[in-house]
Amino acid sequence: MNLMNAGRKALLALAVPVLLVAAWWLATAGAASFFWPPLSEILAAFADTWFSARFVTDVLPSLGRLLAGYLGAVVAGVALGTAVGSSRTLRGLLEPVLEFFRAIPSPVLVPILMLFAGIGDGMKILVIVSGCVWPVLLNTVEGVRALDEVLSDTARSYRMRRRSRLVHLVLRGAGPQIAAGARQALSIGIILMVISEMFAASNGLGFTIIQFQRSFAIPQMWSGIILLGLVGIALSMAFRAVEARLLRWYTGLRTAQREG
Amino acid sequence: GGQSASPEPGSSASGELSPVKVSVIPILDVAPIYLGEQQGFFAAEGLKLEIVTAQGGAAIVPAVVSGQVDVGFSNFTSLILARSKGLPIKVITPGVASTGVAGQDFGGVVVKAGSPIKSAADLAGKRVAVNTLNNINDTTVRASIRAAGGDAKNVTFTELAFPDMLAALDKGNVDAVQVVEPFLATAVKNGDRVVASNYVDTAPSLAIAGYFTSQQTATGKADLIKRFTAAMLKSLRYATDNPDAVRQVLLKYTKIDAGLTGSLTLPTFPTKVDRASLETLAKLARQDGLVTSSPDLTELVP
Amino acid sequence: MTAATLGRRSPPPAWLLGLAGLAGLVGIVELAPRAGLVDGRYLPPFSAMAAALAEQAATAEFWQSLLETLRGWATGLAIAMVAGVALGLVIGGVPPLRAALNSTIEFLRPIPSVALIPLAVLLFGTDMRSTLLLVVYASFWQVLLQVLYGVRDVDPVARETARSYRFRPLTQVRTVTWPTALPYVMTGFRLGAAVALILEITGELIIGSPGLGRQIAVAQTSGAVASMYALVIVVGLIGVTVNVAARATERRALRWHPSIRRDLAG
Amino acid sequence: MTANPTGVPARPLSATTAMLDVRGLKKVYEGRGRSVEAVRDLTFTVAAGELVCIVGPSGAGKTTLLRCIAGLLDATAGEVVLEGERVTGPPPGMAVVFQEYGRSLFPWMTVRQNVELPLKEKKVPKDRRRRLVQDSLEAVGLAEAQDAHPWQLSGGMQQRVAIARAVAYEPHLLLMDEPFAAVDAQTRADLEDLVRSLWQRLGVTVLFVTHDIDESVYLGQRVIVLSNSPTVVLEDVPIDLPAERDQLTTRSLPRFAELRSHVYELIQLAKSGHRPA
Amino acid sequence: MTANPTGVPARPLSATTAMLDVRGLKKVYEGRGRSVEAVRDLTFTVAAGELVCIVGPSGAGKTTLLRCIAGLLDATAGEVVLEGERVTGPPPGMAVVFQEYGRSLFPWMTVRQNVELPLKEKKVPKDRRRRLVQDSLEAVGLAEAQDAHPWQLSGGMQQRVAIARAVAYEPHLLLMDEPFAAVDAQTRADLEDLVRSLWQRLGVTVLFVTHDIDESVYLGQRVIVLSNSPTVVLEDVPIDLPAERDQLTTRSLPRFAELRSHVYELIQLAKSGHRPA
Ligand SMILES: Nc1ncnc2c1ncn2[C@@H]1O[C@H](COP(=O)(O)OP(=O)(O)OP(=O)(O)O)[C@@H](O)[C@H]1O
Ligand SMILES: Nc1ncnc2c1ncn2[C@@H]1O[C@H](COP(=O)(O)OP(=O)(O)OP(=O)(O)O)[C@@H](O)[C@H]1O
Ligand SMILES: [Mg+2]
Ligand SMILES: [Mg+2]
Repeated sequence: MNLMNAGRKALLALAVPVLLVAAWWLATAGAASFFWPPLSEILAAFADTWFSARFVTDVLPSLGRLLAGYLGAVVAGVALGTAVGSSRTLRGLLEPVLEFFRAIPSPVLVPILMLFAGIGDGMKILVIVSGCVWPVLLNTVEGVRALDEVLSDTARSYRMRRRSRLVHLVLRGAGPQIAAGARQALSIGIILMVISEMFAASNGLGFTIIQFQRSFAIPQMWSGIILLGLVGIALSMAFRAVEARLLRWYTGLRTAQREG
Repeated sequence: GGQSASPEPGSSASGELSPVKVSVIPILDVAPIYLGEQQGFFAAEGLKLEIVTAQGGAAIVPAVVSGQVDVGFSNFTSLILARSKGLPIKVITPGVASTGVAGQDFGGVVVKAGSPIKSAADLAGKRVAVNTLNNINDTTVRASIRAAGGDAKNVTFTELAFPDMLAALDKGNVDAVQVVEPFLATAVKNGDRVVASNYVDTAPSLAIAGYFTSQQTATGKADLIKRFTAAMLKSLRYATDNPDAVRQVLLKYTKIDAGLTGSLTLPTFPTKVDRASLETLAKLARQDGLVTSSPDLTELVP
Repeated sequence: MTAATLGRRSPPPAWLLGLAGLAGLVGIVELAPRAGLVDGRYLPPFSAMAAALAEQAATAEFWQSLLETLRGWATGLAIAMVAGVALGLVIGGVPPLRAALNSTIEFLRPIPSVALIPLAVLLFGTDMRSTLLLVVYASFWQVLLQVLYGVRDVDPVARETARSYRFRPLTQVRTVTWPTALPYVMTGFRLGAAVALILEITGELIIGSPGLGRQIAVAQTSGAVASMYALVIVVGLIGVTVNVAARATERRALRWHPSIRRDLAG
Repeated sequence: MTANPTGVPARPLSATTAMLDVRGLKKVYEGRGRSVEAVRDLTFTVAAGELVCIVGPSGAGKTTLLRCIAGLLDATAGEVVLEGERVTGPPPGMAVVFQEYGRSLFPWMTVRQNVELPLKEKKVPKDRRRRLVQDSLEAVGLAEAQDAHPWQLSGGMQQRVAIARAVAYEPHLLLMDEPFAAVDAQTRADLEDLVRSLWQRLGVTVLFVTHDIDESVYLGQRVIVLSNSPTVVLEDVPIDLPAERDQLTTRSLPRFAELRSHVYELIQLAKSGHRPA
Repeated sequence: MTANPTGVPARPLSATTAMLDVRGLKKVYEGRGRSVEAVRDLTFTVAAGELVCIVGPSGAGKTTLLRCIAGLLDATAGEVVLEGERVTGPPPGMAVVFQEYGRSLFPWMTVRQNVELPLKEKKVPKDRRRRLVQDSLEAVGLAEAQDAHPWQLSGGMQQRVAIARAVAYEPHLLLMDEPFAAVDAQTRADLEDLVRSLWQRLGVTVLFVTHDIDESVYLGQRVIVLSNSPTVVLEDVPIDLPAERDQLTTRSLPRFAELRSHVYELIQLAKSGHRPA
């Protein structure tokens, strides 16, 4: 029964990807287009390209920076978001400034960051933070603002201190929406990992992909894109495992009456 | 290239100009095409020039290959790379070349005034910024080091956009930067020191970039390309003859400070693709591992 | 008898605070280079940027570019919003569909638009459609994900109420799912709007389709630092304006929502 | 619906007229680690047009039972048969007043919109809809609050909106889960009479969960008393009071007092864990 | 706190011992277009250690009043003075049981954590905390549900968790807003006795909002009857029943019946719109 369920779930999860890959395979099989090489060629390139020393010299450093940047962004976004979400004055004061920075594209922002952070790993992590922080920040602000009034009144009436109100009420209550932001930030982080390596880089996954693109190694470039997608899937699976643990109450609450 | 006389502007005698779409990078190098347009060389060939700008090969090469634009502008190393991967492209006219005068070229390697680096040979073991890795600038800097007797193997190249280089140099993030105009003039104005002219060190008057089209366009629109070539050559010649006009036209399509244009070192605008330069670049590309085998240059430059 | 609320000073209005915040930013940008905290050659003081901006604003080219950018941005964002919301409601409302598409979505989301540039150019050349493709691709995911999370937030009692009165599926979506997801959608709009703007500018910058981004590219390659920042300021101000509009919409559309209720109650 | 010219529904005569048939209903809530057998075995029948009250200790599973009948929750075992058909989803013509009245109102709509929406879904013509909404809101004393949003109302007012919504819907099966818990004594009496008159006028079948024993006796034709969880039926008490009831006279009948103390004793038994043999 | 060896708090002797002083309280809810004068003018005093019940029609402003006293809501005019100090925010040592009991529990915590959290905040030592939590959950009959989350409980159980939380807190001011609305009759009686014993044991001052008139008379030393909205005090009814009360004997006293019908009449008056001259 349980096994069958798991089997069905796996089938459901795999059906679409399998179909899409098949479609891709067929569509490109005989194609002569230089920029759309056959999938078979891409997969061959994938093995050659990534199952090699490159994994250690390019992929791992990138993932390290990604993780550092992502975690930094989540912490910063939640911290700032809670502050901004809880205080109307602070929100009024900061929102336009934040919105201003939010609209600035990385190709313009990065040079400014380089002025302060140099061109090393720190700068790249900062670039990742500068992009990932927004979904977390915005969602945290909105989540904090949307807290149930009765719940915050309860906390006030029992005179919960600021710290425990933050821990036990604000962060947990805004949790579901923070999770939405953190989930958004995950794939943005991967994108910015690539972008950060377009500036002042000499190694990295993104750097390699851009190099392939510039040197017209198109199958290799595609294999890099596929790798990015796979990284995305892996990270989101890890994310969902964490989310499922932290938000178990929420899932229960939201499905309490639905399931049998 | 003989004078392709053009009294009758091709097929469009009615004044109806045939459009030709050209994708360029909005930098000093492409001043002749703007000049030529200004001077009416293209209209005289019955062409209505449509210039679109892009930031680099990532956008220009696919646009040319797919026929979305007719002609593109690119450096020769990129084109050698593309050709070696089998992209069907052809160079049709030259674009820019180095002046061939050491210390007075339009690009060079710059260090801070107080830097211990005195010559290209001293760059060994140092961090050098170039605008794109594994391309014309790092291969020529390596060539420059080798020419000066240094060890080109252990230079650490870092990729930085030209506009960001001087700041990085100032902050000490890198030891040297390879810049072109207008950043070279700015650097000199800042008191930085030119330690090598990498293009000059590579070959006497290194051809650097040119205009290219795709095989398909070259055969399918042979007449159009012929007329473009003619007008372009005229433009290059005009640019060579009128350096002041070049400085003037810069103000039109770039945002270079008007006070700076006078002090820019202009490149030369040759009218013949220098086969020897291309061979040199191809050799460097192979030597530095950009390509595994030299492409057939006769296919690239017929 | 004195009012019990006497002790509370009402805070200054939001727009005033916002202006103060921006003024603070202007102050920092003006003073930092002057005080030598950063090199004025690379980050010029605000006054220099403002002067460059005034100069730009006098040219027709600037306004033309601004218009092109706004047009591309608005078109892309509109497409992304409609597609994101529609697909989000469908996928979020049908759990098996969600399970089936999850991995595909997660695969596609992290593909950076920059990697897609050659393909976009291949398809559409260097005109605005290439940029549009990038804009839509990037902002679509932001909207979609927000909607998916929003749909998850429906109160089970509200849903059961709708079911027990046998609301048709479309009515359920319209009267229960949509209002619940709306706050998330608004956030999705704000996120998507900025991403769309960023991609519009980046696309123009790299591909060279017409717009402010191309102007920025020209300024960058020309070493015209003040002009470049002047243009960046314009981009940032577009972002600020969009947010003001989004907030205004929110105050109307979400009047019932605790976040707005609290604000209005004071 | 039983058309009944006298306005007084007859007691059910045989099982063949059964509107609702609950057979061996069992519900176990499965959770991580915590699995609760809320309802063990419930079997009873409700005839068409009957008004049945359900009482039982807090946590006995009354809400669970109602949700199963409404087709909102799948039973673990047993079945619910409504008008001859097994319930798998919410049946047509049913209205439910949820115990969580506050959460069952849509905060983004005004009071009027909340009441009107199900009628729109039912495709009631516009002017009739208007009248139904107006009448039902007046009946619960909320004619003035029509344009307010639910969160601008007091608890009791919210509850009355939920009642008005169900009343305006003119269901033929009405499930009410402690619908008067949040209103004052006088309003409660008025609403009780509203439910009875509605029931008599429309012949609707009513299942009414309440904690107020007087109320259950006053309202119902039968009172089903549930045991402690895991729940079974403790006793099905027929209420043999005259069909014509009113707050003053009915409540002062000696038989009323007898019945109410009988039910009260049953509740006490139930709470103390007593179960039928 | 009034230490009282007999366990029976004395009636207040003079205004100087006033614990709570509500003076000319007025609350107008301002909304877009809709401005509601919920409370017009409320003035009354509650002595330390007194147990006062508040009744009034649905929507009269009882919840509003309680929120003002709790310092959760700013009054439009007038003031609330607690132990000589004007209330501007929630005072220490106060516990509130909200009418929206369901929303006042933290859904991410278990029942035990919900009850324990305020004690942690109050820095009650660990073992004493354990005992208080255990005792209070047992007192409300939820010892078994400690590890469940609130959304896994029935309505009445949720309400009892909220009560347990307030009881475990050992407040000296206890505000309860229809705290027994969702529980069955027997549990209600038990909880009433729980509140009375707590009050007698700790000398806590209790304000108790209820719709159940019997309950208000049974529990309170005074019953304050509120008018219809915009609200004023209709009558402050002293309950001169013996201090020692129990469910059977007290409720069968003739004086009890008198008082309850008096309060009931007042409620009817209030509902019909009557206001004091
Ligand atoms: N979603 C759920 N998950 C787990 N257990 C649940 C859930 N809902 C209800 N229960 C359990 O089922 C039992 C019966 O709950 P139900 O809500 O049906 O009681 P009730 O009779 O309506 O009580 P009340 O009179 O207090 O409303 C309780 O023990 C409760 O803890
Ligand atoms: N947030 C609010 N905005 C606007 N009006 C409100 C708000 N809260 C309450 N009111 C209004 O104030 C009046 C009193 O409400 P309150 O909740 O205090 O009544 P109550 O006496 O507690 O009623 P009940 O017994 O039904 O709970 C009502 O008319 C209600 O509509
Ligand atoms: Mg219940
Ligand atoms: Mg109330």
